[in-house]
Amino acid sequence: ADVTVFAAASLKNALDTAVSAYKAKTGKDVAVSYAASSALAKQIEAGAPADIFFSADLDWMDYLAKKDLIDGASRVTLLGNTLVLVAPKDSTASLEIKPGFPLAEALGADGKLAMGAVASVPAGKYGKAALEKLGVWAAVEPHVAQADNVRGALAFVAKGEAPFGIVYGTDAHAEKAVKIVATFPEDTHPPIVYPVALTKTGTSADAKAFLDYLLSSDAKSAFEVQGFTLLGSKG
Amino acid sequence: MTLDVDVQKRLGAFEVAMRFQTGGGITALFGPSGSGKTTLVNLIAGLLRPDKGRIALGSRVLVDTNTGVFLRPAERRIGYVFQEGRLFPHLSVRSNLMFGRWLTPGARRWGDFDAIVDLLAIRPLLARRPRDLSGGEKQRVAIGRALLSSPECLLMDEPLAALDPARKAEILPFVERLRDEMRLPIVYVSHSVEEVARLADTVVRIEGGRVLASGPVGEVFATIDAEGGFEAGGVLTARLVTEAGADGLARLEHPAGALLVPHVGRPAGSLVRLSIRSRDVTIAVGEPGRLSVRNRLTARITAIAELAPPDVAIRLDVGGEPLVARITRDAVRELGLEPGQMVTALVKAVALDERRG
Amino acid sequence: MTLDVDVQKRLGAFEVAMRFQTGGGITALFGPSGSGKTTLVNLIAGLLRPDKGRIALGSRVLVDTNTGVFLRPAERRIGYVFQEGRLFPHLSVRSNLMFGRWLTPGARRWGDFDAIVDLLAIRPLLARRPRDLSGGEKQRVAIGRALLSSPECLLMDEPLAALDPARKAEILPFVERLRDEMRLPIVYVSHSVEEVARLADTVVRIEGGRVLASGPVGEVFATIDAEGGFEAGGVLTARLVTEAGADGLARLEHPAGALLVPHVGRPAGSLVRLSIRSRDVTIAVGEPGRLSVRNRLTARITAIAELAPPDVAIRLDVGGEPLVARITRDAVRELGLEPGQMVTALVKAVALDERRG
Amino acid sequence: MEQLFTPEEWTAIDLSLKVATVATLASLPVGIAMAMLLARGRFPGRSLLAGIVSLPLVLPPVVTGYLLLLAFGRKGPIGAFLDQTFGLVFAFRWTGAALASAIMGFPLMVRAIGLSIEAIDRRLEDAAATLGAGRIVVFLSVTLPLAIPGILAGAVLAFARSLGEFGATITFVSNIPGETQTIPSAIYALIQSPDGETGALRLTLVSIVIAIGAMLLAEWLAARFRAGERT
Amino acid sequence: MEQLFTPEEWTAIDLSLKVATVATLASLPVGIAMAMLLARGRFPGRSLLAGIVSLPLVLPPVVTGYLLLLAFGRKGPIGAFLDQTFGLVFAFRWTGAALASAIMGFPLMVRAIGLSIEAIDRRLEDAAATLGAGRIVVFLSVTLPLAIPGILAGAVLAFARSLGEFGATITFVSNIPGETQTIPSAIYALIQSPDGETGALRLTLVSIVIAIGAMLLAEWLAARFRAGERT
Ligand SMILES: Nc1ncnc2c1ncn2[C@@H]1O[C@H](COP(=O)(O)OP(=O)(O)OP(=O)(O)O)[C@@H](O)[C@H]1O
Ligand SMILES: Nc1ncnc2c1ncn2[C@@H]1O[C@H](COP(=O)(O)OP(=O)(O)OP(=O)(O)O)[C@@H](O)[C@H]1O
Ligand code: MOO
Ligand SMILES: [Mg+2]
Ligand SMILES: [Mg+2]
Repeated sequence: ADVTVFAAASLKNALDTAVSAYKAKTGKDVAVSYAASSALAKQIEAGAPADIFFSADLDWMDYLAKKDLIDGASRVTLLGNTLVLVAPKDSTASLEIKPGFPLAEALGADGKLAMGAVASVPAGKYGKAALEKLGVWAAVEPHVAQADNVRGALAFVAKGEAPFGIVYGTDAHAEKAVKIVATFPEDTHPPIVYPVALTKTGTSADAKAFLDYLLSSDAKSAFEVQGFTLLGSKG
Repeated sequence: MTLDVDVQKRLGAFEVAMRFQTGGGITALFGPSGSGKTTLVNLIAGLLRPDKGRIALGSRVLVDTNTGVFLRPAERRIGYVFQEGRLFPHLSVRSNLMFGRWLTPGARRWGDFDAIVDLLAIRPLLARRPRDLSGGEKQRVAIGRALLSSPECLLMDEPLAALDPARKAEILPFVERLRDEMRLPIVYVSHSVEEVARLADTVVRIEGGRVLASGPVGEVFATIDAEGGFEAGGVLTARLVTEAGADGLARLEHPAGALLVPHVGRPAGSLVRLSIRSRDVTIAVGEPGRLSVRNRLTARITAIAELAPPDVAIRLDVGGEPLVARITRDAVRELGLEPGQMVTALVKAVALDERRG
Repeated sequence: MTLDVDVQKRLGAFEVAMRFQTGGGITALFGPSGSGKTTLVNLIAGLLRPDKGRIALGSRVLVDTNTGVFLRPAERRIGYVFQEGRLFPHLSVRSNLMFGRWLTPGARRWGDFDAIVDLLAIRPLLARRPRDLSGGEKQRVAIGRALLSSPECLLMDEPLAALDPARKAEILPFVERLRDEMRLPIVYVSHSVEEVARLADTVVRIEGGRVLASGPVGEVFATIDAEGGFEAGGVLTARLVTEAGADGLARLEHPAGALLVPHVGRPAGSLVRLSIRSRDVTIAVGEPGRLSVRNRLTARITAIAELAPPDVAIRLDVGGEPLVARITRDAVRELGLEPGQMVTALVKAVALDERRG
Repeated sequence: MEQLFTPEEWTAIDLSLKVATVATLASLPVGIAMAMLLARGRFPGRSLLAGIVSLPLVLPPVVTGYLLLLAFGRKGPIGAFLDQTFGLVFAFRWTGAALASAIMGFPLMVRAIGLSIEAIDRRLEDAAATLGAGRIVVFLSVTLPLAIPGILAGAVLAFARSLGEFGATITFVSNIPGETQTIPSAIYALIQSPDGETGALRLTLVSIVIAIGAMLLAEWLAARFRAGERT
Repeated sequence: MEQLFTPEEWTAIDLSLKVATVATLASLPVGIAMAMLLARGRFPGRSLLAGIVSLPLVLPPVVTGYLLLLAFGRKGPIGAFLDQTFGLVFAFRWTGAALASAIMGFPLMVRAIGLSIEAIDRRLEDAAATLGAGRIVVFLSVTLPLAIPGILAGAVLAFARSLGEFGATITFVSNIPGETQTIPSAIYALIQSPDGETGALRLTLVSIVIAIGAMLLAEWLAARFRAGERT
């Protein structure tokens, strides 16, 4: 491939669309390796042939930046996402997210709140932060079922195993078996952002060209269709 | 208990088609290596299914392909001493021996553990595993294991082949006692003419998967011998007159003369069967000199058959029973023997194995 | 080639401590079940290591715990016919037979594949797997396999136990030819007195892990018999006068008288050894009369030993060689036999197995 | 020792041991029966069944976990049935972790046991039958003891697999500390955070120690068994 | 057929087959040697070695992958050495995926082969020795053929494991289409995307078909071998 991108798995749909559009336009071949941001970061640290790193959170981008493995000048926080509370499609639950809202009560004695792992998976970390900020974490914590990624959490809700889940807005949009009960206000959690950057080895013109394409308006629709918000600002 | 066999079975290119009937007691299967003896025994045990045919033990039909009856081995209550031991490697000798016993309801058990262990001289081995036994020791344990399962019929495939003469001499009378006291029908495979002549009531001669001859041991052996290669002479039935005294010899009466035999262990008056090997018979014309040979039977020559030189089989009528002597052609010529002639058949006393009738 | 054994070995509670030497030819190991025969053979083959001691075959030291020499089995060039076959289950009979042959450098090979296959009558089995062979067939293949590895010494652990008399009669002369023509030292384990008497040059009597006696077959057997339980009589050495003619009898000359024996197959003038079983010897005092017995030897009674009643062992000096006759005590009394007396020993011609010296 | 691990880690260790042990012991009878069926049975579809048994090995663990969720979840057909009939719930419970572990280790167990069963000399079973042993007795007294090497090996493989199993478990029953967070789940969570490596390393060592302990136990049992065969 | 899968999926299928085949075949000799060593060797540290061989089973695959990355990565000590000495690179190549697969399947392979080796009647090896076979010939002509059931079972287990292996592979060599994206990695990526389920299902079925094919092949070989033993 002309360009190799290491991208967080949650970006797959959007990025695949962008890549095929790019390929159609330029004839260049872009290979994307989708995995957990953590795994990708460590691989880049170990010398992976990645030209571009597209992370699902700031932590892992910072991790590489600290090790001087990315080209800081090229770093862009490209996408934003929302955090939502979802329920199975046939659920009649309605909750309004506000400080002290009765999530634990809504879960009942036996119901689980499906989330990404709160210590490691970005969506889990954001969710935990939000619930803490809203003052319900302590009550909810015993009910939390942590999945190893957002898709796992979504599946628990989609299959009706868990009455509620916290996932990204993009995931909730695409999954027809769940409905969004409410969206977490942006100020309840750190910004959900997807930074992208060239790696220190990604110095080819092709890599730069593809990154530029991602930042261009041509790529915009591919991301927006999936429910991402385009931030596009450097930093 | 009669054993009724009429079976067909194909194993690879080898075809078995055997039919015979025995009247209980000990049936010897006798035939060259690869003739189908083990195959037949496996059919009786139920380890092989006949392609066609029927096997019945007394009134119990073990298998009948016509009616679809097939008793599984475990249901047949037939003890089997395998040609190759087949001891359970994970069990001690004691557990091997007790295996069948544990599975036998108390009411059907017979035989005494200690007596059998001592007879087979395997007491020192009880705590061992089969792996640490010698060839003969394994075979003895296998015999014990089959006996202690209290079978109603016993199949023994060359059970004594790996044993020394002294041990054989101890076990053979025990096998006879099983037949006589337990009335246990026994199918006995052996290559030893002596064993067969001594033990068998019925002999089934097998070759190439077929039955060449079957019938009482005397008859079958007399024919075998005439054909050469074997050494069976015949079986005589005599009446016990006095049991062995200090000299160790029992006196018997036979139409053709008196006979001396080692201890018989039966009441006076009993009919006793004696097997005689053809090469142990010497023929005398006229009065023999002073010989150490004890038994002198009046005999008439019924036929003279040439065997491979230098041997000749002299068929004799000994008080109405057939007996074969195997001597050299040279002797026939020198003594001028011919059919119809009256002679004396000399049989060394010690060459007589006593058999119970 | 001499075999020199002086070993100690402990197996569980069983202790072997054996020491003997043989002068080549066929050495028979003879002893009851569990006496240590197989253990000894395994020590010679190198499958067991002695705890202490030395084994040498001619000038080759196979193992010596003092000097730390231990030839691995593959280096010993010793063929082993196991008591339990041990055929390779994954190979055809043909490949089993060829296994050792493939591994033998061309220059060291002897024996003809086809000849051995025919002798053992296993040609129809060549394409089969061991699993589909009968007990005797397996044993024959095992014999062939060991022979075809062109060994310089042969260990045979009860090789013929599973075979019928006719087959045995074919294989025994072949074993003799191996000794005579190939000059192959052979260690032969057998429970059959007849086999041992016929084959052995040296007999090693083993019991409880020790050597009770070892030496030439005549000497050892004469002792054994005096103790009872066995039937070996003795071994006589005679000179061949004329080979067998149409009557199938060869004439031999022995200091104690003329002897008639079936075909010998050796040039006139050769010395021939004949083994005689004690129960085949009849004793006559004075003129024996007109008997079918061919061989009459002048003998002097050297001793009379009581065996278990009714038997008595009469030790004879036959032209300077020992021979034992087994007769009844009754006969001793009636004939008035006593040491020093001159008698005639009658031996049926057909009872003589010819042995090469 | 107490200070070596956080309480949460202790809980994970404890739970992993429980899950692995229960998964192994509970699947053993089924594994033996299945190995017997596959090694001895001659029925149409035998190869298919063998294939199905091996599926958890072939599928990515996450897929297996997802299928388990579909089938054994509270709303899944089997899960709902078991819940209503026996009150047996797997979803989000340690029992679900054990089920996932058992299923992931099952193909390993069945293969190992099957190998041992196929190596048994069936003439010994015939011999037992002539001694009056019916099929069940033959199985219990001859086949089973002679298959012990395979049974032990199968149990060790399943136990070890269970200690390392992660994808199917977390997908099926998620990662609830104290309920379904086994050692691998804990390790995974640690690995995903930039500074979790030392914690992951400590827990990894615990896994190794437990697994080696289990292996030594199995070897000791096998040696005892072999010694039994010999002396 | 062509339309059944996207070109990327075809690549993944192709790669998975290559990776599983190479991993299985390349690790077979090592697996046999290791099984022989563990089954027959009597040396101090034997149990420890057995434990180490089993590690990939015990550790969460992600950990194994991570350790591989540390050791065999371009900057890892072994990786750097192999690269400089033999020009052999595992990192982020399909060879790395094969290495990860081989390592994950290794404990399964070794156990299965070991079981078969332990079941061999050593008296047959003795018999071969008396026929003049030295140790190597005994091994090649007796031990190895008699261990065939275990070798086949071990190969099938390793092959199947390779088809399902995901955690170690994706962690070690990432998920690069055409180079390191095997079927399970592709399935993982598909599962991550909202409408990837049907794609995942299709690939899952491919895995199953390949695995069942491999199993049938192994059974056919085993049957041929057994038939050989019989006729
Ligand atoms: N590993 C062992 N542990 C304990 N005892 C053993 C072991 N191996 C053999 N023995 C014992 O050593 C003795 C000699 O065995 P060996 O096999 O040499 O006898 P053998 O003379 O060949 O007998 P047979 O004629 O019955 O084959 C036997 O009593 C046997 O039980
Ligand atoms: N599965 C089989 N396939 C082909 N041939 C077989 C099979 N099993 C046995 N045979 C053949 O059938 C014949 C009879 O075998 P069987 O074991 O009954 O002989 P046997 O009379 O017991 O011989 P032995 O005295 O040597 O034990 C033999 O020639 C043997 O090779
Ligand atoms: O694969 Mo991620 O890092 O949970 O979006
Ligand atoms: Mg047989
Ligand atoms: Mg022996």
